[in-house]
Amino acid sequence: MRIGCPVCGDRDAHEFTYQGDGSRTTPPLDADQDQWFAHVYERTNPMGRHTECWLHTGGCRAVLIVERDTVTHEIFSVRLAGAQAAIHDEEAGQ
Amino acid sequence: MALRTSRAGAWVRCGSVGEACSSPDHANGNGGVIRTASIFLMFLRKILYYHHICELWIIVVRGGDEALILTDRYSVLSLLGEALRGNRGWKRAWRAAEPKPQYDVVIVGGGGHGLATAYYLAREHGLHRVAVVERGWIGGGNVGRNTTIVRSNYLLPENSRFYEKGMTLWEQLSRDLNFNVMFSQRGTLNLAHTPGQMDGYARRGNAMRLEGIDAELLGREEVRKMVPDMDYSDQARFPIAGGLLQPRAGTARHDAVAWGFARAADRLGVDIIENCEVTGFIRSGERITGVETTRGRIHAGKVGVAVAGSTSEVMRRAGIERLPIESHVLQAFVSEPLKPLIDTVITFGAGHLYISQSDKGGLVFGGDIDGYNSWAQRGNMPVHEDVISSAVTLFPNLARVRLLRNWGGIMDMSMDGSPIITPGPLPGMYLNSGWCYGGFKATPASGWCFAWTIARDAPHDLNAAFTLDRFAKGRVLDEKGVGPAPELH
Amino acid sequence: MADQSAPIEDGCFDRNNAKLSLSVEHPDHLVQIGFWPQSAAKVHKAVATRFKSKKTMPPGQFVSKGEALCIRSAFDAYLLINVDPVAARGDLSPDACAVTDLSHSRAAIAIVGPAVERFLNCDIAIDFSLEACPVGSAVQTSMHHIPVLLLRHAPERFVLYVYRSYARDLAGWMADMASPFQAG
Amino acid sequence: MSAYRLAENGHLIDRDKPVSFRFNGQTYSGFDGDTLASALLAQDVQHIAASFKYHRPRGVMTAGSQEPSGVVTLRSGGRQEPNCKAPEVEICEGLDAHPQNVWPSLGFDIQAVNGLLSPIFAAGFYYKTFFEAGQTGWHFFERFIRRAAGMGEASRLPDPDRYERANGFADVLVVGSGAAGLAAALTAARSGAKVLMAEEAAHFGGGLLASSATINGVPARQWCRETVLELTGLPNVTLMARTAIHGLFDDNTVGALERVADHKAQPEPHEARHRHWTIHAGQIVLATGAFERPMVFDGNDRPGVMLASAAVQYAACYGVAIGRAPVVMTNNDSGYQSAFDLRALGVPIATIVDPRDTVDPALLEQAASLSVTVRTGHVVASVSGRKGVKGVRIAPFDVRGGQLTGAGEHLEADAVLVSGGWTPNINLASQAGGKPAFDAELQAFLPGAPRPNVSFVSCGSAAGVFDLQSALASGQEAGRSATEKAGVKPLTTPTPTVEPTSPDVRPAAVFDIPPRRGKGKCFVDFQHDVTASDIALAHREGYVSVEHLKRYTTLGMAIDQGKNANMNALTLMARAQDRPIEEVGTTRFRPPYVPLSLGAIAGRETGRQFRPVRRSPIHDWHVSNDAVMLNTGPWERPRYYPKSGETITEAYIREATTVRKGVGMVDVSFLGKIDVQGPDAAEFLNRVYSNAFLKLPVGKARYGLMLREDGIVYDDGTTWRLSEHQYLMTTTTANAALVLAKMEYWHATAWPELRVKLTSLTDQWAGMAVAGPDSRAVLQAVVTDLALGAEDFGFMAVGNGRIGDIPVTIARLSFSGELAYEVFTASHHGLAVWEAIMAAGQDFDIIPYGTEALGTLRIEKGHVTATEIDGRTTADDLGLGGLCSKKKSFIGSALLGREALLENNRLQLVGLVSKESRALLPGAHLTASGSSESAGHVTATTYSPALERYIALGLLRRGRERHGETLTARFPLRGDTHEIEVVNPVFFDPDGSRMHG
Repeated sequence: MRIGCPVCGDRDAHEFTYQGDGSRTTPPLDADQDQWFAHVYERTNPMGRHTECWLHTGGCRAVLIVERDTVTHEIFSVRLAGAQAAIHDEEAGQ
Repeated sequence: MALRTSRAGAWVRCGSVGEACSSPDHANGNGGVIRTASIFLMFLRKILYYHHICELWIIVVRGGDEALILTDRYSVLSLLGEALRGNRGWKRAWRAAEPKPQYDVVIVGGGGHGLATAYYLAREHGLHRVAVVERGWIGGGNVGRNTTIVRSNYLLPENSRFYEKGMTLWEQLSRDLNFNVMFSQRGTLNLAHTPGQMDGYARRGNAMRLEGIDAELLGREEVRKMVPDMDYSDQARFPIAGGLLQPRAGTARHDAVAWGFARAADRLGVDIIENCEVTGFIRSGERITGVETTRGRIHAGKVGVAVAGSTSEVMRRAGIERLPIESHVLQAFVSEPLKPLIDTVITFGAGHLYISQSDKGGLVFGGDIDGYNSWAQRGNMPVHEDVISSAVTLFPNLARVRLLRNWGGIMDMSMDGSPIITPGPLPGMYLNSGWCYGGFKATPASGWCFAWTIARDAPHDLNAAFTLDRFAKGRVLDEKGVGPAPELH
Repeated sequence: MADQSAPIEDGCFDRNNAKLSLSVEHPDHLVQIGFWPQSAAKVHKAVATRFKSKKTMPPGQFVSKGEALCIRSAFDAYLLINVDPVAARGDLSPDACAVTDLSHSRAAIAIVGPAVERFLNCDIAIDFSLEACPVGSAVQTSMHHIPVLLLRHAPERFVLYVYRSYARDLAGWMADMASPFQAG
Repeated sequence: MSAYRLAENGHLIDRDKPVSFRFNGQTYSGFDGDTLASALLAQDVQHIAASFKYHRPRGVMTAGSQEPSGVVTLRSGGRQEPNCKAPEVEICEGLDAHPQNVWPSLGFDIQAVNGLLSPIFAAGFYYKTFFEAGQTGWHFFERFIRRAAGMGEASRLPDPDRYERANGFADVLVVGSGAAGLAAALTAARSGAKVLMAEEAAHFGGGLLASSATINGVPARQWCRETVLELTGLPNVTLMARTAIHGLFDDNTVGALERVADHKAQPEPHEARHRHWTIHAGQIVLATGAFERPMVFDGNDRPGVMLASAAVQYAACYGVAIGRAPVVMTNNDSGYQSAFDLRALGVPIATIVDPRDTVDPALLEQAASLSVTVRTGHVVASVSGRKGVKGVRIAPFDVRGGQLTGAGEHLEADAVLVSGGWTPNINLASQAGGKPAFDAELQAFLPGAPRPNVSFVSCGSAAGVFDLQSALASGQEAGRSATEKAGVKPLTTPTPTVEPTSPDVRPAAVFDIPPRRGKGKCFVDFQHDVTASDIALAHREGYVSVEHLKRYTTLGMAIDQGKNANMNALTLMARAQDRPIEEVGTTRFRPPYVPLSLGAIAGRETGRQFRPVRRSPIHDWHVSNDAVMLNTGPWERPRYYPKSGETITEAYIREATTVRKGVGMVDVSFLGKIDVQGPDAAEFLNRVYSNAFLKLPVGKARYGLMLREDGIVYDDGTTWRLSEHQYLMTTTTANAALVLAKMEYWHATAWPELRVKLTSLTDQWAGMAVAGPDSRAVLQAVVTDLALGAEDFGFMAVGNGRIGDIPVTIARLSFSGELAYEVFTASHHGLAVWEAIMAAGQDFDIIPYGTEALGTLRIEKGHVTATEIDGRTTADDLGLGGLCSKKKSFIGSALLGREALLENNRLQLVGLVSKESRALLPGAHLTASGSSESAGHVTATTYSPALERYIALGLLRRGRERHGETLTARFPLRGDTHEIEVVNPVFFDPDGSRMHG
């Protein structure tokens, strides 16, 4: 399986580490117990298109948000998360 | 002792002996004479069997080459008898049942756990109006895809007590089911490579012994005597320091477990319905009262869901969108068939690898899940490299042995690595899931406990801790201590 | 005070030949400049002026000026080689960027020869042909479970940077991996 | 009177280079280029193996990796290799091959008695018995079953050969080098695409090598040689023989096994025996050819029964005639072509038997011209002879009814050459594609469409295109479309002309001949001895689905992986179910396409090189000072420094005592170290740590506790504020990578607005802890530019100084509970600083100490490590509840308050003291006296020189309330019970006066 890292280019998936369900947004630290329980413990776990978080541990260490099909393993999109995303978009805009 | 006739033949439920003796339909199912004769002979046989006089089977030769075997029990005698007649008398292992409109209990999922549940519902709780509906063919899911290891060497008492119940069931399963599941108690040896790991195994082994489970802590030389072909040279990157052995653990033939439970359940009246996918649930108010399937509506007083890796999708059809479960692919490998080479089950402590040799001679092994969600029942090559480099590092003589086949199963990884066997989450529904790597070894215990939970509408002590709401309460059962990360269990 | 800059045993690369040769390098400094969206423009300009490059270079490349090299290691970081930390910061304030001295964290190994691409491909699943990986490429990847940075200085010359604690082991691994190319 | 070497022909062998080898204890000689199969056949050695279950005599049936029966074991010792297919083994001088799974010998095999008892040993017999006497009974029988099962015997000695991995890249990967493969490769190569062509066999050409057709007027073989020559000359082409593509994975990632040196007695020095390739292909052309299909009839497994095309290959490529009077049985026209080719090559074909009533007149005419009798409407009903073919019974056959219609007659014959049609090789396409489609004309399955993230095109016979001219055209088109999809402008060349047109391979639907009166052994899976009656039995017992059939009969699970059995099994099953084959369907093909050595996949990551080793900058000093090293994950750490024969206990007691009384130094370079730098660094730390970090002043360090999101303790360490915006965080060695990854995840996904940069510094800094009452004096003797006096440099102070001209950063921290300092310096100077401090410490009798003594010191102070932070304990459990700030939210704070985490019967950290003055055992369980119910366990133990007692830390339910209680520590694994007393876990200097002094 190959993931197209926006920093390094196309790489074999063994360079990346799966960081879990990427469709969740981390609640604010002072959110209540129910919100954090849902974030930490509950998953939709779809059979099909799934948003995931990966870390390019064997490369540039970027945190990536990947859309992938959990049946065919087809990867639809890969984008950076966090501050790198803003800088990347700004430069892509030029 | 209930006498119940169905279209094709006489069923006789045989009391407490709990073994199935009945003669379901035979090929052309005609004639009253056959039926009365078979009931009389059944009584005769029952009496003889009850006094444990050797197995008696009677051949009634009725004209032409059609013959009727009155007993359908597997045994060396029935094997010899059939051999003389060109093996034409064997019955279907389980009937190709047509779905009836109403059952007391419908089990969704024809894997090991679903079939075992149906069997124990009938045998332990006298519930015969039970159906198992399977989307494809029984035994096609994880029960047919695992590395066949059976053990109860767990740390936490909630887990070790449950899996030890499984061990006691395993030890008489072939006779219970009248089907050789080939449970080979050749021992499971977890290798340690550092003092710290030895201490960890000491804690686990002592916990097992306190729960009355067999466990031995072996030093390096004892391990070497038991498994001489591993690498004890100074070239070993992580020298073997010792290991934790559970002598009663071992392996079993996975397909035989599915077919054995199916046949035994069928003999107790359970309908096994293949190619029958559940597309939705019938509800009255909040209560689940049946299932919509590709072969019509089936009403049921109670619905048990035991679909392992497919849990999230099936429960989504009951309106449950989110569960503490992720489906991950776990790959397994088998080598070409070889003369006896590895005589026990071994797990490598410095990488994720478990390996044993099937009775047919193939080395059966596996290691980590691929690490990303997957419903594909296949994985990718990095796991091959990790698992096989561990195998060849542990057994340097395996470099020349060849890999013959590689496949994958869908693991229902729970948030703490322990299973869920519980009433709910909706009224009339019962959930059995969260098996991670441990589903196969749990098959009998899971079936037994899930049957109890369904029949009594309340968990047995053994699965009382395996609730769905334990996570919200913080009462997690985290064997490996890696927290709410399904891909790490 | 013995200089311990190269933790690789001497004689480790003793079978070099014309097809493939490995040797230890001694970079002076290795400094990372990390920044955030608010200060990106300022840092790009500072780096561009030091290295006389017109526009901001994309990640996965490096430019050099004299002995100094500048690698765009991420969208929010540069890696400067042979530039000391104080010079690297220049007049950029601590609010604008995080300057991290990594000079002692890596060892460097030069890999030279016509067999360099096949050699790297023994472990690394990246196309090192010149079209896919031109001179001036900076490849962040991993080899034998060890993160490495590869800079292509010439068609047949790469310099590999590896974390110091792995250096001796990786050097042994690479020497063994090179033996078929260097035999006979 | 059977197989022999022809006077001429055999273009793959060199008759001037004899090669001598041994088989079954005898010496034989073949020629260079011979396979073990061709060399043995050349000397009429047909019976070379015994079948798996019935031990029936078996010989070679095919000419390649499809071989199910002719299987032997090669060599002995470390290089012994079981289950080798004779047609794949290229002979070399001195090769030693022997039969397998026979006892006492190939000629006289006792286990052949199984054949007589075969009705008992029908499919699945072992499910029906062996359990009557319970587990003991089963274990008794199992021993014999395991010894009887299994084919060859693997070596028990380490394999001496070298194995490698490699990665390959191509715009177009062509799998297979037959007509279609060569045409595809040529089209793509001439267009300038980067082409890689892989061929499983030793020579390129596939079916062309034995074809009697001409291409562009020259013999097919010559066209093939010229094409390979042209491809070899093009720089953008890589040709790989002896390389089997075994797996097609996501995103066109392909697995391949290159058998680099199997054809040599042993590999050259430094040469790998096998190399496992991971190929990343833009586009893939599957030109994998097709398998000729065996037929199912009584005795179809006897040595001498062979696929017709294989016999042609043996004659054309190796100059070997399979028999002096072979009979050909074919249900399609290609069998005729094979017969005519054999006659042209000098093999005396006498009779062709064809179940079809009407046959193409041209074929009959050609047969007549070669005086070959053709018996239409007939089949070979059975074969007589045990260790070879003695004769055959030809009988009339009704195609529609599928039954013999007469007794037929006996015919002299010494070989039976069978063509049951052709099955496209769709293994790779099926691994990576959709459901295959059944072609009624070919009576075989064609490849399904590829999955979305895989791109391949099938061509030639693999796509059901069998005519040679059309196959070449189909290869060219596949090459063209693959080149185009790879983004290269394709050049098209005219399709080569072929003479004569290829025979029509479409078969009559006759694949099995039920024996008269049900007697007879008709094999479907030759190696696993699965017969037609086994399939009927499986059906009768309800194992109806194709997957049930395969698992119940073990069909298709042998080393030919169903290549010969699958289609015939499906045909028999469809008839038993009375349904068309399309509905019965086929199973999914699983990798690998051919069995591949585990060594190749492991590559060089075995033995010492299994995983990398990480070493501290001060490593060499430890080793040269007799440190005993310990594996801690990838790191090698000094455990203790034994003096003159000290035991580990004596060593750690001495080391720990010296630290308490004088001064010692321990290497802490292994700690995880992370640079947390930027204007929002303080805010970031305040969110990830449970205790407050906003107000940590510059020049101060603080112990930080990090929780997981579920509120359980994750890791701990000290964090030093070096400047206003720069912090140095230390983590435990084991969790260093995990903590960094987790922080990068939180920063990117939850708090992107924070201006902070996280960078690993683990290898940038060497670190050493100087601990003990004399530590201050030692450092003051060697450190300049930094006042270390008690008032100048208080507890948790951080400052910069110099040792010689080397800058050092010093923090006054203590894990040992003594007055202690951690001295950090840039790694290159680590050894120099260590040696300088050691030198300065000589006057104070400074000693190095390792992890064992460090363990003693931290246990005496009740400091927790991974044995207590076991992923299940909360801060409060460990007595660190106070570090969970009430005034801020942090990672884990929301879920910290869940019901079960606040119960009072949780496992809590306690101190334990032996009441029998002997060593406590880690992993013992704590039980109230008189009970065997575990109420906790011992986590870490030591002899405490400071207290002169055996002490330990443990986790005990309601531990904090039970100080003073006497418990029994049970260690049933050793049958040991030990009376212990529960005490406060901080055994030594509870108020920390020594540390703060």
